[in-house]
Formats: sequence, structure tokens, C-alpha cells
Amino acid sequence: MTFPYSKEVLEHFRNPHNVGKMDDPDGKGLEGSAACGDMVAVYLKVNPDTLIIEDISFESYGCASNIATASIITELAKGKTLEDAKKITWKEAAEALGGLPPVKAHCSVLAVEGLRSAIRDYEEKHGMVVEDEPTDEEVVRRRLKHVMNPIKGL
Amino acid sequence: MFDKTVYLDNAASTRLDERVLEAMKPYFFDTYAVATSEFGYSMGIESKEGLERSRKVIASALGGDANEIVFTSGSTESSNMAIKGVLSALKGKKDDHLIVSRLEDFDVLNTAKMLEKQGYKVDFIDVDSEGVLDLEMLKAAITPQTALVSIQYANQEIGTVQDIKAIADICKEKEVLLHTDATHSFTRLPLDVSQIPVDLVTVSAHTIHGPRGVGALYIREGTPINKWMDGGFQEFDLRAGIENIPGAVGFATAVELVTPEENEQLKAMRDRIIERVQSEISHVTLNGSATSRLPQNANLTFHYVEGESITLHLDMMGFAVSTGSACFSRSLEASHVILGIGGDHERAHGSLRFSFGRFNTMEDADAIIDALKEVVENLRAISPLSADD
Amino acid sequence: MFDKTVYLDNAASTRLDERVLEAMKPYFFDTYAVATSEFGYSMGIESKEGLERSRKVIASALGGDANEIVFTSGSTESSNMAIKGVLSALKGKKDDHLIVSRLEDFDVLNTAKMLEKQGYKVDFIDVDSEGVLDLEMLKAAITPQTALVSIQYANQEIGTVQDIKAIADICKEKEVLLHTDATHSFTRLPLDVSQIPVDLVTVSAHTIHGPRGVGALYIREGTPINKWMDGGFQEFDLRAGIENIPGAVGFATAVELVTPEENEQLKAMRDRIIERVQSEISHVTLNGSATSRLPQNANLTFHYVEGESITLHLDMMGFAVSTGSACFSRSLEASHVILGIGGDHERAHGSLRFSFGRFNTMEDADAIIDALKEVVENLRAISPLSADD
Ligand SMILES: Cc1ncc(COP(=O)(O)O)c(C=O)c1O
Ligand SMILES: Cc1ncc(COP(=O)(O)O)c(C=O)c1O
Ligand code: FES
Ligand code: FES
Repeated sequence: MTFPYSKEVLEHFRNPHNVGKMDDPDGKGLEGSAACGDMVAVYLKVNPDTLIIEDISFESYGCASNIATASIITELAKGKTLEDAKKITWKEAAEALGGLPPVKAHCSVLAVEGLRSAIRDYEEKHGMVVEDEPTDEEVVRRRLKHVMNPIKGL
Repeated sequence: MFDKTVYLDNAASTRLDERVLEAMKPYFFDTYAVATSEFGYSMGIESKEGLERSRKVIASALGGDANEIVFTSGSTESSNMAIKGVLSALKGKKDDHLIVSRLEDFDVLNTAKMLEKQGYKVDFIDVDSEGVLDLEMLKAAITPQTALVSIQYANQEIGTVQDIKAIADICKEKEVLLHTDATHSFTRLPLDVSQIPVDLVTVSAHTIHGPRGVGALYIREGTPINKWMDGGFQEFDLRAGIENIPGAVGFATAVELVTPEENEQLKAMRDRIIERVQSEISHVTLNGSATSRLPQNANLTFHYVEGESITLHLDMMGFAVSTGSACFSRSLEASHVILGIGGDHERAHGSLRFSFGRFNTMEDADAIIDALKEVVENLRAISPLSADD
Repeated sequence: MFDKTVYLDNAASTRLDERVLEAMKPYFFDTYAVATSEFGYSMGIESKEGLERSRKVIASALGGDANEIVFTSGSTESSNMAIKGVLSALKGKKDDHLIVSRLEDFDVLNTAKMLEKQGYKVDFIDVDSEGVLDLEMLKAAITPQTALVSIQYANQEIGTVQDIKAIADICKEKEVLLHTDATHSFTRLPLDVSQIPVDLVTVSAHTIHGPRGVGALYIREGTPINKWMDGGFQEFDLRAGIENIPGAVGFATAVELVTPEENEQLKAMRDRIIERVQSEISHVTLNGSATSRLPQNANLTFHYVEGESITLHLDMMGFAVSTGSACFSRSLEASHVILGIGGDHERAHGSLRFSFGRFNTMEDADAIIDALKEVVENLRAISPLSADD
């Protein structure tokens, strides 16, 4: 079999963990848009005393990288404090997946953005931050620019 | 990996037919000389006969004369030659205006864009939501400076077939030359240049179980066209380079092997997929025309899910199909065809193209429908998008 | 007509090697998808691997990197692409001067002539009586406006091999790009681009028992070159059109099948013909260099007789060779190569080219010599020309 994806990616793609919409999430992030082909929603349940992520789930519209990264991100974030979860990078996610095709790096970036945006949503609701930037197509394109070269990949 | 891949991407390329290879073999192993002039040696003269017989087959499949057929390396070359060759021949006369449709494949579209950068004026004609060309817009676009109109006969992705007769009549009346890219319609739908006044037609072998690397360009006698590849005097001094005679013979054989029954069978598989998918899976849109459609093409959007995810799942189950999703393509851009018929990115990303060929069966069509039902349901279960939004 | 033709026109084209076809078959019948992106389906990814493996084989036969190889439809296309692609990329910089040798094959020569008509300045560098390029004239011809030099590595007709290293060093020193047409030398003589600073190299499959319709262009990394065929993004976005993967695989296999022993064997047959003919037939001139010569090529003029007459006699006896006679050629013009080395028309008309390939034996060489003795004697008996004039 000659898939460009690692075993781990394919496993998470086939059987993604922590999927589905959450009722009454404490924090919720939606990144990307159908327009650019990637969209990730992340839902959080947070313990208000410890600020630990007690439950997390995602929904994904996108390619295999997108789905697998969202899946691994929820695994990585579960049980971490918001501060620690914020520090999860797309590189770590990619490593945990045994690598991602360079040209698809933006898909994992987007999943990480989804998590961060859900955390930001929680923090805003709880008066912890104010700054926000809505993610429209323009913002995604800008973010993706540095990771997307259609011919060579990264 | 699987016992057998169910290959439903025949629009991209097809499996060679064994009989085509058998027909090519004598030209690999026995009559392998270059086509010499009639004053060359016997083997070269026999090579030349093989070449000219093949030329006749291609010509008569189009209703043209053998001396109106130039062999090329494929559709891309044929279209480059047609467009660049005509524009350069008309340079200084009707020199600066080219008209193409928005749905052309890259061979025509990117040639047009490149010429636009070089200073040509190019108009891109719109299509309606089924992919049918806007004839009024075409009429209005033609000016005395128009050198060439290039409109495909049938679309590579959504399968919509144009009213080539109406288009040709418009061009004829306005006295402009017409090129049509008939890559997907050739032998599948009739196109008779003795009835329909198109001037140049692009065709290719590998979409009809012929060899890779061979195509042809029909050039109506008297059409102004410059030589496009410089070198020897081959192909009526219009296309230099040693003739690919085994390729030409293979192409001709591939043409001869297509039968009306086969085309009916393709249509039956196409209709099965369109009907069963629409009745058994919710939130599906047919892309392209329901009525004016290539017999071998079905294209459907499965809303709320993304094409690369579907194709990867299908691949792991042994099916090969393609999608208009950006994620699947080399350029990571969504299909210009689906966007061109007014679809949004979501419609492009969720589109799948099923294209049938000689080696497919009705069981293949049924098997992929069953697989799709499962895959689409699973992907929808994790999608943030749904009909409720 | 005969039990077996003795085919000695391998410079024109060769018989396919059965092993080449065997290597191509999996790509006809099992892995027939287009090369998809890595996000395509499995069969397309395997197709792509076949393509890339082939690219590596061609690259390493030249000492280059795989990403410096672009597959084309043949030598003619490779040379068109090299010359037109570089000139258009340098347009407005070093834009208007091209240098070629007088002995180039039509792919280069007619491209140069066409560009000259379009307004480019072209210099045609002379050769000596053996076909060796005049290096001083080359040096003197290079100006700051020179965009490209195109000098073949070995000649198609008289077999003379140029000192490509000396040519490349001159170009390097003067900072101009160098293209070389290596159609006949490829795999027969070493050309290592990691040692010799040529920038572009034309090669082709059908002269080494590979398939018709496949060639390649080596393009040194960083060489300014424009896309030549517009369309899809294939071949590093330099040459559009579906990849001829069976062709590429066949080409690579053909390259791998060439051995040093085979090249020695070709040389032995070549030398046999040159020696026996010169000692057993009077009034014969060797065309091309005696020492710096393709292993597979012998070219001899039989004075006082005309080439087409000889080849027709030989043909009736079962031998296929070619001649520089005007009567034999499609254009009815005498060989520009023989005229280019200072030969007169009589020398061109009486010239025969014997070119050897894998399927020839020493018996073939001896048989044609015996036939020639008879044919030449008979034709001389009826010729009004003789040594006495
Ligand atoms: C409509 C159409 N025209 C032209 C081409 C280019 O054909 P090729 O890649 O065989 O040159 C394609 C390829 O898919 C096509 O679909
Ligand atoms: C030296 C040389 N270059 C280029 C060519 C053109 O090759 P093709 O006809 O394979 O494109 C030939 C053909 O004989 C040749 O001899
Ligand atoms: S979602 Fe489109 S490339 Fe990943
Ligand atoms: S002698 Fe008759 S064509 Fe040359």
C-alpha cells in the first residue's frame, strides 16, 4: 500500500477519537470554512477550578490530514490545563501522527487553531481575555500562505 | 492489495485493451523502420502504410479526409498546436482575439491564459448551472478581430455536452474559425465534420483504451495554421518528429474497437449510479446536465463532506474515483468547472466524478454505490456541516 | 518478402526490445491510472512511482538529478522545448542571439531557421572536413547578446563526435547556456553532466530499442526556461499533458539494457564495414571522423553511383540502409551534413549510412559488404562517371 499517510494518520482517519458535537460545551471553536476545504469545530468541557480540560470533542470537514489531526489534538489536549493545551503546536500533533505530508501541514495547523479558538472562547466567556480575530477565508489564507506551496509542499 | 481495483476514473485515463497491444506489436518487432518516402526501403514503406491506414481510420471516425489528420503526442499537444498554430498564422490579419469557454480543460484554458499574458485579448464565455454554453454571450463576443473560438464538445468533469452544431453555425455565420476539444466525446458521441463546420478537433487515444502518448488534430483543409514543432517534414510539414507509428496503429485500433453497444452499456452504468445515489443518499446534487451528458460520466456532490476523505475511504475499499476537491488536486485548487457552473467551494469539495470504461460492469456500479452509502454516512457523522445550518 | 531483413538503419529508429515491452506491460494493464498527487488513490500513486523511478534512471545515465529530467514525446520536442523555452525565458535580457552548428539535425536546425525568420540573430558554426566543430569560430561568435549555444554531441549521419567538454568549457567561460542534442550518443558514449557543464541535453528512447514517442530533456537546475506546452501542471510545470508512463518505463528499461559489451560489439561491426569496404571496394570515401566517431555508425560514399539506386538494389536483396542522396529523402534535398563537411553533391548522393543496433551481428556486416561489392560494381558499369573523368 502506498498511501502518503502514516499508519497513525490512517488509523485516526478511519476511527477518529472524540468525535461529535457536544451539548452545552464550556468553550467552542470553529476554524476554517467550507470555502477553503477545511473546517474544524472543537468543543471543551473545562473544570472551572483546575482549568483542566475534562472532555473534548471535534467535528471535521476536510481531508484525511484534517480529520486525523483533529482526532490526535483532542487526545493530546484531554487532561491538560488550558495553559498547557494552548502550547500544543501543530508540529507536536504531526509528530504524534508519525508525520504528515508537508503539503498538508495547513490541515494540522487548522486543527490546532480550532483547539486554541475553543480555549479562547472559554477564556472570553470567563473574562480571561478580550482580544479576538474572526476567522474568515482571508485570515485562513493568510495563515496558510507560509505552509502552502502547491508544487513543493512546505 | 485487493483482488481487483474497481477503476472508475476512465476520464483520467484508461486501461489499454489487449487487442490494441496486439495490433501494435508488428510495428514494434517486424515493421519498425521509420516511415520512409516511397523511395525508401521496403520496411519503411510498409511502416508508412501502417501510418496512413491509421490516419484514415481516425479521419473517417470524424467524417474528414486522411490528409486533414495530424498525429500528435496527445490532446494537450493537439490543442496547443490548434490554438497557437492558428493564431500565429493569422498574426497581422485577424490577430488578437481568442474566445474560449470557462469550462475548458487546462490544455485550452491555460493556453488561452498564457496568450492573454502575451497580449492577446481573450474572452471566457460563461455557462449556465448545468454547464451549457451561453450562445448569446458567444455571439456577442465575436468581433471582426476574433481569430479563433475554442469550445469543448464535452466536459471532462461534469460531462455536459455542448450543442456543437449551434456553436459551429454561429462561428460559420460570423466567419471565425472554431476549434473543439473532443477528448471525451470522441467515439462516444457522433461528431461528423462533414456535417458540422468545425475547423479543428482535438482527440486522443488514451481515453478510449488506446496507448498513452498519442493524439491527433483534425485540421479542415485550407485552415490557416503554422507549423508548431520545428524539425523534419513529417505530418504534412506541420508537426516534426519521428512518427509514432505503433502509437498511431494503436490509436486506430482503439477507435475501431468502440461499438454502439458499448456506449449503451456505459450509459446504463452512468444512469444506474445517478439514479441509485440520488434515491438512496440524501443531500446529493447532480453536477452537469441531466440530459445532454457524456454516456460515460456521472458527477455528484455529496454535501457536508469533503471529496478527498471520501476517495481515501473508497480507495481503502478498492475503488478508484476522482473528486473536484482542492485537497485531491496537485494544485490544491478546487475544480474550476464546478465553480464555473456557479457552484460554491463546498459543492466542488464534495464532488465525485465516476467515469466508466470498457472494463467496468454493472456490478462495479452497484458495489461503489453500496460503499458510498457507508462512507458518506460515516463522514457526515463527524462533519460540522449539515442540512440544519 | 525475405526470411529476414538485415536492418542497418538503427540511427533512424530501432526495433523494440522484447524486454522493454515486458517492462511496459504492467503499466498498460495493471497500473494504468494517471500519476495522481500523493493524495490520489493507490493506483495513481503507484503510477507516479513508476514514472519517478524511470526519471531517476534517465537522470543517472546522464549524471544529473531526477528533478532535472522532463519527459517529452521525443528528441524533436526536447530540442524545440530547450531552444524556444530558453530564448523566451531570456527575452529582454540576453535575447536575440542563438548559435548552432551547421550539422545539426532538423530539430535544432529548423528551429533555428524559424527563429531567424522571427527576428532572432542566428550564427551557424562551420565544421572541418571530418565534421569537427571549429572551436575558434564558436568562441568568436559568442557575444554578450548570445542567449544559447546548441551543438550536437554526435552527428546523426556521419557519426562525428564533438569535443563536448571543450565546447562546454568555452560556453561556461563566456557565461552562455549550452544545449546539446545527444540523440545518438546517449548510452553509447559517456556524457556526464556532473563533469561537463552542459545545461540542456536532448535524448530519446527509440534509437536505443525503446518505444517510439518518448524522449527527455535534461535541464540543469536553475536554467532559465519557460513552459513550452501549456495545460496541466505535469513535469515540474514545464511540459503539460498526461504523462506517458508506459513510455517512460520503457525508456528507462531501454537505458538499463545497454551494456559496455554491446557498445564494443557495435564498434566491431562498424570497424568491420569501414575496413572491409575501404579495402575491397575502390573509390570509397569515409564520411566523418575516423577516430572521433559513434560506435554504431559507418558512413561511406561510393563514388560514381547514386545512393537511391544502391539502396533499392540492397532493399531487393533484403538490406535496409539509408543514404544522403536527395532522391531518397522526402525533401529531395541532398544531405546538408555531407555538404556541410565540404562534400559536393556527388559525394552526398553516393553516401550510405550503416547504423548498427542490438539485433545486428557480424554476419550482417559481412553480408552487406558482399552485397555492396556486387551492387556497386554493377551500377558503376552503367554509370557515365568514373575515376577517369
Ligand atoms: C477535455 C480534455 N482535454 C484535454 C486533456 C489533456 O489531455 P492529455 O493530458 O491527454 O494531453 C484532458 C485531460 O484530462 C481533458 O480532459
Ligand atoms: C541528432 C538527431 N536529433 C533529433 C532527431 C529527431 O528525433 P525524433 O524524430 O525522434 O524527434 C533526430 C532524428 O533522426 C536526430 O538524428
Ligand atoms: S482539508 Fe484540504 S488539504 Fe486538508
Ligand atoms: S535521380 Fe531521380 S530523383 Fe534523383
